[in-house]
Amino acid sequence: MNNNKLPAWINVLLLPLLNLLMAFAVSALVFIAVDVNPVEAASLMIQGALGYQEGVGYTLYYATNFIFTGLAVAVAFSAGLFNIGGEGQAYIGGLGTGLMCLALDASMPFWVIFPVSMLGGMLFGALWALIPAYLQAYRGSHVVITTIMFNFIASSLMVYLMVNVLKPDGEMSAVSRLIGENARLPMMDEILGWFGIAFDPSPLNFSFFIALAALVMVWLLLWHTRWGYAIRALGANPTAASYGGINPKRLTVIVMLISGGLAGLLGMNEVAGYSHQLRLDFVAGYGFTGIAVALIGRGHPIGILFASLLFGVLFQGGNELSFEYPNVDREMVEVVQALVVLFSGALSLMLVKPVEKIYLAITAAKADKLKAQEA
Amino acid sequence: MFETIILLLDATLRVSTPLLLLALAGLFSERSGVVNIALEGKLLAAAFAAAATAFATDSVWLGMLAGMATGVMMSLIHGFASITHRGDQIVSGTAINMLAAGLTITLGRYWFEMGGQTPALSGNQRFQAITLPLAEMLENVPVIGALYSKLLSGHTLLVYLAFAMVPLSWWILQRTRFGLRLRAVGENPHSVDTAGISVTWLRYRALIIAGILAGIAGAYLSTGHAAGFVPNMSAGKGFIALAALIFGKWRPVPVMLGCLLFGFLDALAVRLQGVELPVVGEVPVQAIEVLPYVLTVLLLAGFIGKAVGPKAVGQPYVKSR
Amino acid sequence: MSQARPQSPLALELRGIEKRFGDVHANRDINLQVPAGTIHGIIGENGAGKSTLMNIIYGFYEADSGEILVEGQRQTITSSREAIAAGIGMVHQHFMLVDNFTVLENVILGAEEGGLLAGSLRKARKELTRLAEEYQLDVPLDATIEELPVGLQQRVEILKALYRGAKVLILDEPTGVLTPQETDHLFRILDALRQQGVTILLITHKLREILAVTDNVSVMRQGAMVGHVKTADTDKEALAELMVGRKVRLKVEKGPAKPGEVLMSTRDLTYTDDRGVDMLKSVNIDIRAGEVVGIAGVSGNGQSELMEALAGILVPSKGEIRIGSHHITPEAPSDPKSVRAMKVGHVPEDRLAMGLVKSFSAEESAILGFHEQAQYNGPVLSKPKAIEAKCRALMEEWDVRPPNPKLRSSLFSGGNQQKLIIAREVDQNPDVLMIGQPTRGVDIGAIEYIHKRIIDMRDQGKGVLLVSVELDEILALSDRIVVMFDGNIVGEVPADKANERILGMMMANVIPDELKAGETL
Amino acid sequence: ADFKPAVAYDTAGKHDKSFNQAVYENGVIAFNKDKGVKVFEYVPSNDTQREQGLERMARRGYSPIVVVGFNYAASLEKVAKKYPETDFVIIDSVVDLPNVKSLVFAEHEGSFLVGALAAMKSETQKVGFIGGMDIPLIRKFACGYEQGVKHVSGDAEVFQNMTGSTPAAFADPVRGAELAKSQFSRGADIVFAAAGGTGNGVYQAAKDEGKFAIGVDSNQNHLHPGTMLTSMVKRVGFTTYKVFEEYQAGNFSAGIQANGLADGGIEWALDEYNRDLISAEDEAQLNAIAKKIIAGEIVVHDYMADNSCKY
Ligand SMILES: Nc1ncnc2c1ncn2[C@@H]1O[C@H](COP(=O)(O)OP(=O)(O)OP(=O)(O)O)[C@@H](O)[C@H]1O
Ligand SMILES: Nc1ncnc2c1ncn2[C@@H]1O[C@H](COP(=O)(O)OP(=O)(O)OP(=O)(O)O)[C@@H](O)[C@H]1O
Ligand SMILES: [Mg+2]
Ligand SMILES: [Mg+2]
Repeated sequence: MNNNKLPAWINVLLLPLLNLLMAFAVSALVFIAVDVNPVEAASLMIQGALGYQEGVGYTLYYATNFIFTGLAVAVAFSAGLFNIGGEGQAYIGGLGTGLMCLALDASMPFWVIFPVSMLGGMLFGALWALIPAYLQAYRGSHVVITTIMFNFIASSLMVYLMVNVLKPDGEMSAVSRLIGENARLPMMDEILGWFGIAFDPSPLNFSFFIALAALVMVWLLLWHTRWGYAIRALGANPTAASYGGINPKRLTVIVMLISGGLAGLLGMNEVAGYSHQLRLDFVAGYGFTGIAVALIGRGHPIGILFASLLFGVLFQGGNELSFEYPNVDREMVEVVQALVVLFSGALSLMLVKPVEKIYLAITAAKADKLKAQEA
Repeated sequence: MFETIILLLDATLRVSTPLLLLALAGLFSERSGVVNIALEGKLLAAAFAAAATAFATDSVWLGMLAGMATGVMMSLIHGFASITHRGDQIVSGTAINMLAAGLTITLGRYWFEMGGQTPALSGNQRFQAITLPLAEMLENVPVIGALYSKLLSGHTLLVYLAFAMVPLSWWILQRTRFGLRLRAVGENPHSVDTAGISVTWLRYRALIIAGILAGIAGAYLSTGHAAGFVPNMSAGKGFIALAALIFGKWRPVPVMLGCLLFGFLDALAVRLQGVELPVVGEVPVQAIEVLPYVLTVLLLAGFIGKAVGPKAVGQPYVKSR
Repeated sequence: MSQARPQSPLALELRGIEKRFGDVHANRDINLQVPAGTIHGIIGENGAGKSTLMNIIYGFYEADSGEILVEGQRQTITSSREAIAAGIGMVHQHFMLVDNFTVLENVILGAEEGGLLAGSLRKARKELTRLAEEYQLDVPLDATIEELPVGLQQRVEILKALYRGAKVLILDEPTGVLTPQETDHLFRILDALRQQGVTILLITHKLREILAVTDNVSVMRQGAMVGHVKTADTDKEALAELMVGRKVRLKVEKGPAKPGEVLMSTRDLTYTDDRGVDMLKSVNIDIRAGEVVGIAGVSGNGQSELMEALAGILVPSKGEIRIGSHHITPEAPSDPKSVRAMKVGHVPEDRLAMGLVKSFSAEESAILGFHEQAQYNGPVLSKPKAIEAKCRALMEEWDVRPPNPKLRSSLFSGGNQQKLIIAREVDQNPDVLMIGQPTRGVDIGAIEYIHKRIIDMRDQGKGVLLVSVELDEILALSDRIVVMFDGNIVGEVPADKANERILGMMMANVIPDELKAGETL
Repeated sequence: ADFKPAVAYDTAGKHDKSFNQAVYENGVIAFNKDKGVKVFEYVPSNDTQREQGLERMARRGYSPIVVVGFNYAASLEKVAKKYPETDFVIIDSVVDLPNVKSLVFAEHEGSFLVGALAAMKSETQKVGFIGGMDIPLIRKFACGYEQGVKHVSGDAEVFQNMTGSTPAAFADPVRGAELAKSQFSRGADIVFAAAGGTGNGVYQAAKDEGKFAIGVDSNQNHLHPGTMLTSMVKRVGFTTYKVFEEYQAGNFSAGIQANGLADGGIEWALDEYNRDLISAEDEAQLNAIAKKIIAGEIVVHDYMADNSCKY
């Protein structure tokens, strides 16, 4: 994606923004097509997502999920692996978190359950990535296809477990029992309350801080450790990496484990943080949104943070919108999301050449002017 | 028992049909070097377009045309991103899947105000079952009669079309100029380019064929198999078809067998829901549902045979090397 | 430089061809006249722009400006299709064949008649049988390409061009992958084609071949044509001088070697690749302290595999490698990291594919392979300052320009990339340094410096293993020269007894008489 | 609280031709038409949105909030606790909180009736049942139906299939059709679908094969006249309407409200679309059975009482 002839600010800021704008422009057309005034809708979405405390809470709560899944995609991608299985890894990771909570809430205090459930989530998520990773590294099957398959396997496995194992007797919906208070993460309004700050209740919870910590950890890992060096070398040039003493197979497995572990953290937000029980489909496509987030964020933690916030706004604002407009539903947001993936991901190269031409023309004109002035 | 098996196989044919059309769609695009994880989205969009058009025009044929046109349009978007602009084929495929899931419901809700469904279709708005000649006469002939009149007869036109597409696809790939070039461009696009053939146009044509086939699959789903569109009615069929494509190692006849196997498993799973079997007891339906995915993973891992795709699949074509 | 107008009619003429790839000016104002029915050689260093020019003639690339005339007619050639129609055929440096197609299918691809294949196949089979007889171009028509050795694959490429009725045939470095016998056969084919009036453009680096088969030669340097001569009127030295723009014959100042103990050796080393081909066959070689061992050979005869096996990148399938007191066998294989720990440095042959990571900054590339060393790392986090300081120091010592550790590796010129890589390896003060193609695409000043440092290493008592396709370089630097052919070691010559003729014979798997006496073998 | 009614449908949406649609047409629309009061409506697009939707309605001061379907139970339990000032009504599930009214229905009684009708009408003496999600509630339908069939004809055979084990099983007409076809091929000539949107596939298959089908929840007789034998109507819309009416009048009470044949909460549908299919004597016999059930002379077993179908 990078173009040597263009300065960094164009590559890193302008081009992604232009891609995003195009996605939004096409989205506006879809809004018009269903009789919704896009300007009105946009302002309603922003208002609903950022205009009041609870809305902000929801926005950040969604963003928390996207940070986890976005990082999962980005870490794998920096090693040249397209982990499209964030959905399944997050699902199984959430199962891990939930199982730990359900197992320990009767006997253990929060300070034991918290780390154990977090590790449980990461471990389960990582394990779900292990088989595709192993197959990619040692048996040459492509990780994209196997992770897709594993998403479906995860979903069937969860249905089985939820319906046949975890559902309490007499419960009709496929949900587990609620986890105990001592297994739940503090909600943001509680946390801020400790510091005397009033904040409206919302699903935003302590996981948000876990997500921020994950961003920092991934940034440190990738750019400030020898392991990150190895990961990026593997992604950029596998031959050179293996010449440099990096074992590509082992590293592939390790990177996928990290990736799966990050996706697995989603359970902290969804299970231990918000719904306090295991439910069917709590991942709700966040794993796929992670792809969009990683693409827009260009695989960099700062970019991922902003992209997650953007999608948080879209999701929360979209809910708000569906509340106001009978014609609009969450699917509308999915359309916007799809267009963002299309323009920022698949069509990311489309604008490079034109922008380059314009930029070179402008600089050339400037140079001419300078010359003319000198003369 | 014989009766039960016939009926199970009968259902297998119906359930395999969309898989087969889709897998053949995938076959054309992947043999040309374009990974098609967008089958799911193309199917869904086409199913919606077909049902909506059939309802609006009271003609299932116009519905199918609309389905095909939609499949092609999706393919063109796919091609625009991944052929013309050399975007990542997986990313563009994912985008198309998301787009189809969102757009079908959004438009459906707006047009029909039925929560994303289309109204139920009937009469001319649907493909009707066809009774093959002599089917009624032969009905009572033992074995053959049942096979012919119960299993082979009594499906909609599209079922026969789907199975007819198998030898046709084989013939196109192996016996025609277009097929030769298509296979070549998926293996080594440079060889095609230096032979003076446009890689871009060839891949676009492959994608267009894929769009048409996915369009027919969609039309079958909503106007043949079911009687109308319901949200997310593709329900992962695109990915099962992809699995069947890998399972059949990108060759038409084995791909068909893969589709039949996976269709059979689906038909079986439907019937085993909550049923106690002798000896094994109640088999969790989920265990059968995941079999296509598990089998495909095992195959990919080389535990049962080896699946190696077209060499150039997934890579955007860049001239220099 | 202009070309005297030749007498015979021109098969091909180029006027003012220009081509840029971004900043790279690959072809500058190229003028060229090729008389019909001749073999026209084109030579030039790596990156001189030969392939680019040929690709323009073949319509694979479009020139920024300039004209192409075929048989005196101006042709607009913007695609291969138009080139083929104009009677131009090309055998690319990398073959353009579909591996799992049969020969027949490959030949008709793009030249089919009608929508169905059957007719085309029948016709092609007849036509190819005829061509095979006429030009000694036998190939099994129903074999798939992947079953064929490279020599036969190349014949398929030639057949493809002839089947399309090529009157001008371009061959881009056809002999790089061939054995001497295959090369001879190729040249007989080319001669036969010339007899039939086909015009041939032949690109090669090998001056001997140019002198052997061509009628005229054009020389390219840095994107421009710098000379056109009749082959009969020139010799190797003159051509070489034209090619590099200076007197060749490098003189490297060096004293006699003082070989010491064996630092690295192989015993019966065999390597079988993924396809099941033995690329190394029972290779025995010793590298001693204080000597430079050169490995000569036509590229593709196992030199690369030998180096990579020694470096731990390839796992041997039989035999043993000894490095100091370590024994590396198929059962106890090693890896690049462990080999580095045994104090072996490795400068790979292909710097862009292996030696560095293009998208990394120079400082990151400058620690590739050593990124886990304590000097660059704290307990968890790495030490960016230490990394930058090291890169700066290396850049200063080796005069890498621009001396900017933050610049992306891909933005340095080839010579500077190479200096950075060699600097990185030498800086580790290895006992054995393996170095492949040390000066490929590097300017003279840098070549001299690199050569001097290689000799310095030797004089400090290190063992040096040198792989190069440049015989000059091998002759200038080595104390002993080992020649490889088809995965075997053909023989070994002390530097003071070696010359191009002897090495050339050995590279063709012929033992010269003077060596048969047996003093060194 | 002020009267500011709202309805949260299940994910299947208010046009599922069945359960949700009944609430929509006979509850929301009818109430709006009769009383001129606008009812706020909400459809979550997936399970995770239920809670957010309920909270938002509660926060905006809606009350009572009618939630349609047992899938809401878990979410409602949390939200109702959080908003004790708001009144909620849940259909088909019991949430034991002071601000929640739970509307449950005697589906087994209605199913018994249509089962009896199926047995009277079946020529093959083989009838089918297709359920949606495999849960006790749907088993309750199945059990009542089976009893009704056996009551009329002890030898008749009842095939039973469930579509799946997740909420998606209520929205899968293709599977519904497949299941129906498999039952028809085994000889069934009447199927009863208690499967939400999945039922549409069942009815279509019945029509395609020239068999009979029995609708559920809403009166679905009009869908395919001549094919729909009758519908087991669970008058959720009517009951919703009643709840609104009571609330408006100020006499809302929490707790469980059971609705059955006796109070008109459950009935079998007879209208112009199926008039011709039901003979006068069948009608009379069915009404007689209904009377006996109301009178307690026939005791229909409720599967959910002991999670088994032993009668
Ligand atoms: N597609 C391309 N994009 C950018 N630069 C290119 C491209 N093709 C060639 N070049 C550059 O153009 C120059 C000439 O390359 P070319 O391949 O013509 O050299 P050559 O003489 O054939 O060298 P060799 O002997 O190594 O084959 C080189 O600097 C090369 O890097
Ligand atoms: N394919 C390419 N794409 C982009 N830039 C290139 C490419 N090839 C070369 N360059 C840039 O063009 C410049 C000249 O490179 P080149 O390799 O031709 O230098 P050079 O004069 O041969 O130097 P040296 O003798 O050190 O190899 C360098 O800055 C290099 O980074
Ligand atoms: Mg070249
Ligand atoms: Mg250079």
